Amino acid sequence: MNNPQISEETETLRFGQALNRALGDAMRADDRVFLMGEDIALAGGPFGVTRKLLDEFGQRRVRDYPIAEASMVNLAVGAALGGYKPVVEIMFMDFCTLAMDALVNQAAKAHFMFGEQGPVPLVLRTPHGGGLNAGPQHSQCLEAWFAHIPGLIVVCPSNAADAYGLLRAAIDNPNPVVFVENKRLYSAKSEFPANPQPIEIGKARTARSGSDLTIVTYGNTVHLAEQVAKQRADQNIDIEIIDLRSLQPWDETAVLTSLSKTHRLIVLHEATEAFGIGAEIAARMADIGFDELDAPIIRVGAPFMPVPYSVALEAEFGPNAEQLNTAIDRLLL
Amino acid sequence: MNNPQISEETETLRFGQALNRALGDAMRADDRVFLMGEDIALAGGPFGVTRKLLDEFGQRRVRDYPIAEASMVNLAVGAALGGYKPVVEIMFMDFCTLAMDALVNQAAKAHFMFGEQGPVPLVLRTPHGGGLNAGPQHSQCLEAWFAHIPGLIVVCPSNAADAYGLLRAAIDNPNPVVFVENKRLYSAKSEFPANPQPIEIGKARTARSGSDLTIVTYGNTVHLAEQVAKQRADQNIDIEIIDLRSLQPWDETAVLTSLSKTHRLIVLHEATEAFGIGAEIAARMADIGFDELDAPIIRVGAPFMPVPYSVALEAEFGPNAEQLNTAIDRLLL
Amino acid sequence: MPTLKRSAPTRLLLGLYRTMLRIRRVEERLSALFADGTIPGFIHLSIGQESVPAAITHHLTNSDTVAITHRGHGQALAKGINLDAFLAEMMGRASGICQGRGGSMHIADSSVGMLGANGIVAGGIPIAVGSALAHQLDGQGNIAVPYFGDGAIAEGVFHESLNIASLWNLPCLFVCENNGWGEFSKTDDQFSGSLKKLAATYDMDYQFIDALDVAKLSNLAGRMIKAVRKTSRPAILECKVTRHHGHYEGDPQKYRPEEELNQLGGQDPVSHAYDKLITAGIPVSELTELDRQIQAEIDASVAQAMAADHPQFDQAAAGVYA
Amino acid sequence: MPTLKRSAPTRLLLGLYRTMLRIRRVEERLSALFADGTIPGFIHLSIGQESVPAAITHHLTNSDTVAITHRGHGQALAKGINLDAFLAEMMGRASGICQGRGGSMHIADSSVGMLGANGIVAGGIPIAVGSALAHQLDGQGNIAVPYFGDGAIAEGVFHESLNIASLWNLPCLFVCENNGWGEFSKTDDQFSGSLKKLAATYDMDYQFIDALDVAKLSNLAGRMIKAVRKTSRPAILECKVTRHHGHYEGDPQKYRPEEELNQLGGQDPVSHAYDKLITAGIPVSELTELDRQIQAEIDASVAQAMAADHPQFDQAAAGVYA
Ligand SMILES: Cc1ncc(C[n+]2csc(CCOP(=O)(O)OP(=O)(O)O)c2C)c(N)n1
Ligand SMILES: Cc1ncc(C[n+]2csc(CCOP(=O)(O)OP(=O)(O)O)c2C)c(N)n1
Ligand SMILES: [Mg+2]
Ligand SMILES: [Mg+2]
Repeated sequence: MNNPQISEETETLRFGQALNRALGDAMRADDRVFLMGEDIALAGGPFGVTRKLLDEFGQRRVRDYPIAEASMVNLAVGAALGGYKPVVEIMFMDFCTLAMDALVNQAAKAHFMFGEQGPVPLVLRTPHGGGLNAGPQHSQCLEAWFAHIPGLIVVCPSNAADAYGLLRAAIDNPNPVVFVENKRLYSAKSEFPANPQPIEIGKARTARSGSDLTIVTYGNTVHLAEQVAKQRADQNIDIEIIDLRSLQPWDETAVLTSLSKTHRLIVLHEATEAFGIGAEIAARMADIGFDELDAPIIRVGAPFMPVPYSVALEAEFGPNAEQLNTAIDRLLL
Repeated sequence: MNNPQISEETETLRFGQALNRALGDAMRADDRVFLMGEDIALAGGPFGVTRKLLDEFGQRRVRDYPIAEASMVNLAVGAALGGYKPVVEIMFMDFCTLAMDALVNQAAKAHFMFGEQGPVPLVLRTPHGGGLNAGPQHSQCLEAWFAHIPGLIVVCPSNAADAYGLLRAAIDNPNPVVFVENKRLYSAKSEFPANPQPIEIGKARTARSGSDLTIVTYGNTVHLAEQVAKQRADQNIDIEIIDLRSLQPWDETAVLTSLSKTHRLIVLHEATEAFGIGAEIAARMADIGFDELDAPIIRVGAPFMPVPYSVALEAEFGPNAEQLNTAIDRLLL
Repeated sequence: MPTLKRSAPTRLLLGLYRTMLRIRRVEERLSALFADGTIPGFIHLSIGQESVPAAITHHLTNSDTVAITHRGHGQALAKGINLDAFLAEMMGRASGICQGRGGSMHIADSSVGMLGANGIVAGGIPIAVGSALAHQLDGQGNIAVPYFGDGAIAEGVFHESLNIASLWNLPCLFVCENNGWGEFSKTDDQFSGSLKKLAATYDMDYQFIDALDVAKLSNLAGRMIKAVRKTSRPAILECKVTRHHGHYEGDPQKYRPEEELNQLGGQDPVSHAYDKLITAGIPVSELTELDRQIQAEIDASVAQAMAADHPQFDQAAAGVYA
Repeated sequence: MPTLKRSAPTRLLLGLYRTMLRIRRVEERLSALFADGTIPGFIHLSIGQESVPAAITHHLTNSDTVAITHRGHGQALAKGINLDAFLAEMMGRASGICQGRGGSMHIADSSVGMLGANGIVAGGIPIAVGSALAHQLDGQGNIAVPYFGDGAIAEGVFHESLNIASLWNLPCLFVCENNGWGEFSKTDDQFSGSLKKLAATYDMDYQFIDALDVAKLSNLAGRMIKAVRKTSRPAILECKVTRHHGHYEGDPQKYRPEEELNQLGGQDPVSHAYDKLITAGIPVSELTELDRQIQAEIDASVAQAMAADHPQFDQAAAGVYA
C-alpha cells in the first residue's frame, strides 16, 4: 500500500497547516527541537508555517533570527553538535546561496569527516518555485545542488499528508535534511489522516497507477501530472505517476519497477531542466533501466532562463500541461 | 580539424604557466582586465598562476583581496557593470560556497533581469579536484551547480593549450564565466602552440578518434581516458574520447555525432557521479540519442561520499582506470 | 512663475519637494494598481521615506552610481529612471525598463547610473562598492551610493563591504534608510551594535539625521558627498525614516503598535516640506498645480504602460546571455 | 618530585610549560613526518603560538567546547585530544580520531569538547557560537571558545557571529591568535578596523595581550572566562603571537622580511617559560626529564600510528550518513 498514512478517517488540511502541525508535534515530542528563522516567531513566518508556535513554546524555542543566513545555519550546526535538533527556515530557497558553506562544507561533512563522532540533526526548511511573479531572485528551485552533496538528505512533499509525515521524519533523522516546500502548495488543501505518522525518507509514492507511461515527478508538478493524466485517460492513455517525495536518496527501485511495467519514462519538475534532478533520474534509468526502455527518456522542466517576473512571461515559462502533453505525444503517438 | 591551436611549431608548457600567460596577454590586450584574489599579487597565487603579474601590471590591476569571498565576487560584479573585466580567483572551489549569491543571484541574472542593459563580463577562476590529500573541504568538484544556472558559462580545460585558449575566450566573453582548473593539472606539461589563440567556448575537442565506444569527459579525467584507451587499443578496442572543454554550454552535437558513430557511451568525471555533469550528458543522450544507443549509458564518477583525506582512502576514491575498465567491459564484452 | 523673488533655500526646497511628491504620487498609484491586480508579485513602498533619495540624488550626476533596495521605487525615480519605462516594468510590459523580466525588485537604469534594485537584502551593497572601485579606476571623481535598510546591517557582506571600502579608500557613501523595521521585526532585535560604532571601527565619517526635514538632509548629504568625492574616503549616512505602509503591499501590519501607526502623520517628509513652503510664502495654488502636473504625468505614464505590449517569451529566452 | 616547596605560580607555570612543550614537540615531530612523506596533504604548524591554547584550556572543562582552526594542533592537544588518535589521524590511519577521513584540517574530539578543526577560514566561529547557544539552553554554565586567526576577521560570518553572540548573550570567548599574517599577506592589508573597535561596537569586553608570557595570559584568560561564565556576555581576547614556521609546511616564506625571521628566537613562549622556570629555581634536570618523558610519549604514539591499519574504503563509504 503506497499511502499507509491515509486511513479512512481523513480530514482535509492545507499544506502549510500540515507543516505547522508537524513542527508543533515534533516540538512536543522532543524538547531538543527548536526553531530559528527570519520573522518566524512573532510574525509566524512569511507563509504562516510557524504561526502560533511562539505562543506555545516561547522565545527559547522559537527564535527570530536577524537577516544573516550564513551564521544562522552555522549556529544550527553548532547547536546540533551540542545535542539539539534545530529546524531553521530560509525564507526563499534563493537565499540558500548565503548559507552554502554551512550546509555543504559543515553540516553535510561533519559526521563523515570527524569519523562518526556525532551526527548533525538539523533540518533546513525552505520554499522554492515560481508562480507568484516574484521574479528571478525569489523563485528558484535549487534542490539539485543539495542532492549532489554526499551527506545531505533532500525531501520535497507534494501534499499535506506527506508534508507532515516527511517533516516529522526529517526532524527525527540524525542527518542534515534540506526540506523543500513549493510556495504554490502552502494554501492547497488535501486529505489528511486522523493519526498522522512519519513517512520513511527515500520511499516514493505511486500517485496514480497506470500501464502506458511513467511520469516521475515531485512537489507541485505532481498535481500537473495528475491533471494531465486524468485528461489523457479519456483518450485511453493510462499514465502512472511516481511522486518521488525524497530526492536524496531517491527511490530507484520504485522508478525502475514502474519503468519495467510501462517501458516509457518522462521526468517532470519545476526546476530548470538542464542539470536538474531529472537528469539524474534519466541518466540512472538509461543505465540500469536501459533494457526496459521502449522509447527515449524525456524530461520536462523549466527552460534555461531565470524565472521572469511578468505574468505573460511566467505563464509561458512552464512546465505546463502543453509541454507535458507534447512529451506524452512524442512517446506514445 | 579539432585542434586548430596546435600548429607544427609547438613547445611544451605547464598548464599553470599557460594560464599565467593567458592572464598576462589578456591584460596587455585590454586594460579593463584586472585581477583580484587572495594572495594572488605579492605571493603570485597559491598555485603560482598569477606569478609575476604584479610586477608587470602593478597593484592597481593585480589586487590582493582580504579573506572575504562573498564581497570579492560581488565587487567584481559591480566593477564589471562599470565597464571593467575582473578576473577573480577563489582559492579552492569549495570556497565558492561563500560566493554563491554573487554568482547565482547577481552575476548570472543581471543581464537578463535588467532587460539587457549591460553584460557582466567577469571570470571566476577556481581549482577543483582531489589528489592532494587535502580532505573534504579542499577537494570538491562543484561545477554541476554552476552548469544548472542560466546565465553562467562553465569551462574546464584539460591541457595547457586549451587552458590558454579557453581563458582568453572566457575573459573576452561578455558573460560571467566560471573557469574550473584541476589542481593535479597545474604542473602537467603539454604541447603549446607558438601563436596561441582564444578557443571558442561551447566546442568540444575529439581527444582521440575511435569507433567502438565514446568516452565523454573533461578536465583531468581526459588523461585517464586517454591512458585507458591506449591500453585497450592493444585489445583492438577502439575508443573515441570527447573532451568537452565547456560544460555550459556543452557541445551536444559533438557528443551526438560521436555516439552515432560508436553507439556506446561512457561519461567520465572526477566529480560525484550522482547529480553531476555526467547526469545531464547521459540524460540528454537518452533522449535525443536514444535511437543510436546499442547499450546502457554508463557514468563513471566519484562515489557518493566526501573526498577523504588519507592516502589509502583517496587512492580508492576514484574515478580510476579499474572503474573505467569495468565500465568498458560492461559495454563491450 | 515668479521664482525670481524667491530665496535660494526656498527654490531648493521646492525642487526637493517636487521630487518627493512625485515619488509619493507614483507610489500611491502603485498601491492602487497593486490592489486592483494590475501589478503582480510583491511591491514594497517607500511612502514616508521619500526625503532620502530626493536629498541624496540632488548631489549626484548620471555618472555617479546607486545600488538600490527592494524598497527602491523612490531611489530609482529620484535618480532619474524614465517614468514610462518604470511603470511599464511594474506591469510587466515589453516596454518596461527591464522588458518585464525584473519587476519592482529589479528595476535598473544604467543610463542614469542606477545599478539595479536587489531582492537580496544587502545584496546591492558590495556591488555598489565594486562600482566605486570602477570609479576609482576611472579617476573621474564619480562616487557610488549603496542604499540599504536597517535590516541589512546584520548581513555579513555589509561588514565585508565596509572593510574593503575603507581599506581601499573607495569613493562611496553608505546610505541607510533606517525605518526601525526589517519586515515584521524591530531593528533592535536584529543588531546589537550601531552604524555609528561601525563607522568608528572602519574610520569613516558618520552622520545621523532625522530625514523628516529634507532641506537639512540635503545640506548634510551635499557636504558628505563632496567630502567623499574629494577625499575618496567612504562614509556612512544614517537617516531615520518612517515606513507608512506595510512591509509589502497587503501586509496587515498586526505586529506594529497602534500608537506607532497613529503617529505616522507627524512623520511625513512630504507634508513637512509642504508646510515649510507655505510658510516661506509659496502660494497653495502653486503647490496644487504642481501636484496636478505630477498626477497628469503619472496618468499618461500609466495609460501608456497599460496599453503596452506584453513581452514575447522567445525574446526573453534569447536574452539570458549577452 | 619536590613540588611541595614550590609557589603556586611556579606550579602553575610548570603545568602550562608542560602543555606548551608537548605541543611544540608534537609539532616538531609532525614537521619531520611531513618532510619525509609520512604525513600527506597540508599541515599548518602553530610553533610559536602554543601559549594561547595552553592558557585558555587551563580554565576549561571537557564540557566547555572549542572550535579550532586549520592551525589547530596545539588547540586540540591542549583541549585533551588523545595523542595516539591524533597522530594516527595525521597519518590517515583507521585508528585516527576521524578514522583517517579528515586529517590535520579536521581533527575533532567530541569527548573532550573539541568541536572540530575547520578548513574554512572563520568557518568554526559561528559553529562555536551555535555551541554556545546549546550551552545557554542547557543552563549548566558551560562556555564555547571559537579560536580564529587575524585573517578570519575579514570574513562576513565573523561579524554576524559577533552580532548574534552579543544580541543573545551567548557564553563565548572569541580568541584571536594574531600572528600578523594570513597566509602570505599581512594583517594590515586585510582589515581596516580592529578587534578592539569591534568589541566596542558589540559591547563586549576586549583584552589584548602579548602571548609571549603564558602565565600572564593564563591569568587574563582565567578572569575573562570566569566573567563569560558568570555574565553570559561574550568577550574577545586578542593574543599577539608569532608564527615560527611557514603558512604551511614547505612554505619557503619568501614574502617574509628577513629581519622578522631573525627575531623569532625572542618571540618564543616556550623558551620564555623555560627561562622563568629556571629563574624560579626549577632545576634544569627536571625540565630535561620532562622533555624526555614527552618525547617518549610521542615516540610511542608515533610508533603505534605508523603500525596502525589503513582505513577500509567500504567502511568510510558506509559512514557518510548517521
Ligand atoms: C538575503 C535575504 N534575506 C531575507 C530576505 C527577505 N526580506 C526582504 S525585505 C526584508 C527586510 C529588510 O529590512 P530592511 O533592510 O530594514 O529594509 P526595509 O524593508 O525596512 O526597507 C527581508 C528579511 C531577503 N530578501 N534577502
Ligand atoms: C574561506 C577560506 N578562504 C581562504 C582559505 C585559504 N586559507 C587558508 S589559511 C588562510 C589564512 C588564514 O589566516 P589567519 O586566519 O590569520 O590564520 P593563520 O594561518 O595565520 O593561523 C587562508 C587564506 C580558506 N581555507 N578558507
Ligand atoms: Mg528597515
Ligand atoms: Mg594569521
